[in-house]
Amino acid sequence: MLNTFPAIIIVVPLLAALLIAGISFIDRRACFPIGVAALLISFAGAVAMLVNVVSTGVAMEYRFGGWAGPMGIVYVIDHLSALVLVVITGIALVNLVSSRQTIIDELKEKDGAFVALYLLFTAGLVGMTATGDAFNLYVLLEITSLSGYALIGLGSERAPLASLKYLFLGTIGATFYLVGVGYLYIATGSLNMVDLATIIPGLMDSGVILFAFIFCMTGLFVKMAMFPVHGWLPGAYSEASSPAAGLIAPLTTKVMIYILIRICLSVFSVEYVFANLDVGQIMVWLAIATIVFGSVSALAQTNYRRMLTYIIIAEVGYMVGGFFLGNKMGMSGAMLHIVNDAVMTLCLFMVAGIVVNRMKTDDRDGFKGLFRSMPFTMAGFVLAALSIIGVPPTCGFFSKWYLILGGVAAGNYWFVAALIFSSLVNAVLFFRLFEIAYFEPFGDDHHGESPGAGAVGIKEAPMIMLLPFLAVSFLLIVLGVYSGRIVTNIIYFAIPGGII
Amino acid sequence: MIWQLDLIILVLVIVCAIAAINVKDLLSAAILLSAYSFMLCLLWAVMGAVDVAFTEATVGAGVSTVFCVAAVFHTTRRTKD
Amino acid sequence: MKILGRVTVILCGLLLLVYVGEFPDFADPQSPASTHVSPYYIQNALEDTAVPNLVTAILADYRGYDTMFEATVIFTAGLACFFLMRLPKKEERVVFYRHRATGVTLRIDDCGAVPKDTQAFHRIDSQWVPRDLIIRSTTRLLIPFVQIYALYVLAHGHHSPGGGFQAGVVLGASIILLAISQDLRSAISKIKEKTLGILSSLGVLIYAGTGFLCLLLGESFLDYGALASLLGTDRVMARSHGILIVEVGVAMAVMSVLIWIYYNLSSAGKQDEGL
Amino acid sequence: MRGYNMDLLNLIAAKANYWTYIILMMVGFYALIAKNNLVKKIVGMTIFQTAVLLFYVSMSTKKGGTIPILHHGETTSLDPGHVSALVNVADYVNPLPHVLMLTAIVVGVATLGVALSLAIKVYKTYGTLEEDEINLQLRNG
Repeated sequence: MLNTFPAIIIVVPLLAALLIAGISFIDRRACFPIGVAALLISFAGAVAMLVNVVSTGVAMEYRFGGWAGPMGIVYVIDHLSALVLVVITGIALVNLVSSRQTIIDELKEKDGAFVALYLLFTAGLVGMTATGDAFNLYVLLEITSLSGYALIGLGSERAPLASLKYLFLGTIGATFYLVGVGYLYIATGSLNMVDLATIIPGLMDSGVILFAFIFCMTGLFVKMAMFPVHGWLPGAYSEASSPAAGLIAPLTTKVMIYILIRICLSVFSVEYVFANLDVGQIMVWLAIATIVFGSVSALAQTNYRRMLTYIIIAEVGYMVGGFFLGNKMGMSGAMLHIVNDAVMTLCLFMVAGIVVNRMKTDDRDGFKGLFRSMPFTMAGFVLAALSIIGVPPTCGFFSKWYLILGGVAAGNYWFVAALIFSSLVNAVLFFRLFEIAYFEPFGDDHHGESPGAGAVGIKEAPMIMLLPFLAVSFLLIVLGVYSGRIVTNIIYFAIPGGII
Repeated sequence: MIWQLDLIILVLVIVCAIAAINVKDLLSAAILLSAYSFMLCLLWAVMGAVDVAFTEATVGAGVSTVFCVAAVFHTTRRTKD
Repeated sequence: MKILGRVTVILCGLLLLVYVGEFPDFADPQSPASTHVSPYYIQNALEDTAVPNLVTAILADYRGYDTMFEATVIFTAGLACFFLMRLPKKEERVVFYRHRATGVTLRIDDCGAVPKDTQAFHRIDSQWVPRDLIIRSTTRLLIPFVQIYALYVLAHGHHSPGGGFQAGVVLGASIILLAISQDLRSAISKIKEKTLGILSSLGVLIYAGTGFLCLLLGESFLDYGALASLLGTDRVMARSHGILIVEVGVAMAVMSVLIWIYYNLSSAGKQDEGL
Repeated sequence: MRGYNMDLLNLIAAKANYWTYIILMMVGFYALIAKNNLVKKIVGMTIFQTAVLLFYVSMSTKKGGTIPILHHGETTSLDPGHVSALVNVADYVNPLPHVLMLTAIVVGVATLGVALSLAIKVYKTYGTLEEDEINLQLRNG
């Protein structure tokens, strides 16, 4: 039974999405429960696979259609992909449950189609993480992008324009990746990642493989919004509806970075990327530019969600820089940061969802006096902010700590300086928000409520939004405490032998 | 695969593509895109890719053009560049 | 902005052109692409799946999982267009009616309920075009044969070029031809949006469901050999029948999605007045 | 002299497909970046995606290879095990890129459909498809 799980965790959301889309034309009440049930099964399957992979230490393999190796499509679940699968399905589940009320309010008749697109997006991400076939990854990338364009396109008044810009750049990125796979195929004749890894060492100096690497990297950089090609991300994530932003923002860029790591490690071997091409130095400089750009432009934002999008761009710089440092500490920091950053971003976007649901604005002064009127939400918000800044009990600190150790070990002090600079800027950003939320009186510009009238009525978010949010913010601390165990048991197995 | 025929089709494909980009009216851009797809379909057939030629003819030339024309019907035909 | 665009494009183009020399030359049978994996397909496809058309064999069996997600991509596009474009049903601002006898046209602004089936008036689009007899009669003759051809393409996917996708597109094109030649409302009366939504998800469900059935029968996902016990044939013929079932599902999905996108695109979501 | 320019022509003819693929890709890429009108960008995007098709299919051709459908003549005896010896690989074009390109064409149409519906929605809110006019409205809107 366990060896069919790689197929089940992706087929169940797919079948559920198709069922929901069909049923949404008959009666829409059944859509939401089916969606949650499918994500629950997928999450349980991912956790079971993680436990199995960690206990047996052997990567799980699944052959689709019964065909082996380069002939058919094979899924390979190793340590890191099992961990990322758990993160994806978990975040999708929590975000769907917590945004039930917003879906009903904002998308009246289209909630069936929304849940179906939501599940297709998650199935695409799960497939991308688990696949062992380069072209299959392109098809799943397209499913994720298309459902992402639709989820973002129905948001605020400027959402269609932002989604169209995202579509143009997303198509450029995906097509570059496809051309990269084409260059790989013309040089080696195979599409299976394991098969490619055996052939590529023999063609180390061929220009076609070099161009395949350049195309794949450019395509992935466009899809994960690295510095020069990040134009689509701020508009897309800040104009989307809050359930859609809660799903897309924490996951897309992190899974793209996971794919970058998987392609660099298991397709182009480590020797090719770091020794033959020696591309690590340039990429770290690119990552430093991304971190500095993301942090500085986050300072200039007055809209809360837009500020978060620039912080996401800076976090992308952390992970790419950490990976391309080329040493064990840097890589494990980057891999741990994928998990931590996904949970942190989910937490912050859930705060945005709650504030928008309660205050109807995601501008900065929507936070006025929220400490008194929404104490639990603000408690979770403080935890998430501390984690982004990198304060010890929370998980953000530990992954940043590994990244800094990696930077020092690699002797790249500019990268360490960029990390510290970005943490300080995050501190400024969030303490500015604390100051607005805590000191400024609650409704001085809200008509109706008299300012400072003793105990302002505590208007907390509805329970269904608040409980998952508090659970996730508590998870930040749990992840922080257990980060040492996560790294030793899971992440050190994911780093190939050649890295010191 | 007579390479002269191959070259003529390739040149026509490039001409259709550049024309579809630079023409000022969106409706004729849609029609040129359809012509471009037909040329490509001819190219696939010459190169022996019959399934791809069939799909390109129906999907690329047929349905894409209908979608483009339907979209232009709801927006403008006028473009500045 | 334009100069920057031109410079980057010319730069990338030159860089790529320089490296074209590294490619294996154009059509040599010994290039890595033609000697590593594809000889297995060419030699064993007939033996494994009893399907002479190699492209259909690879499409639906060796890489059938890829094609399932391809059908999901087209389904996602249909759902996305519906999700983005579809306006709520009740926005009925301006309605045109024409009195059949006298030919007088009435323009009614945000009217209440107008009796639908009166013989005296018939509803017309805002860009109403007099019905052209030639177009109507030729399309009425043409559409049945287009659909028969599509079914032929679907059924002969194993032996001749064609298959699920091509058949689905041709079927969709026949209904779109009906919608263009007459008007969108007559096409909608023939195939409602609800049937399109259900049909498109049903098509991909057939594909994924067959795969899941193979999983339930103990083999790996999408391994049609597992259907041998159900279909009562040996494993090779079961694979060939499995490919046919899957092609039918894909054709159904592609047809309904293309019509669905056309309905939403040509009426910009209102689904009453089209192209 | 004649012999010389014959193999020069063959050289050009041999790599002509790859050159065309690069030229088409750059035309589409230029339209995507530099064009001002949104629907023109969509046209450029379609050309950009179909250029990759040309690259994959020109990778799959073989000199003297026919279409990838096994003739009935030489494989009438359908008993497995005996058939594979008969089929000569060099006779048939490489079928794998054709399968990949069926997917790429379908993805192209799907992206085109979503892009056009977004363009219609943008036109509904801003009244124009020109990028600079939209930015003007955003700045002072």
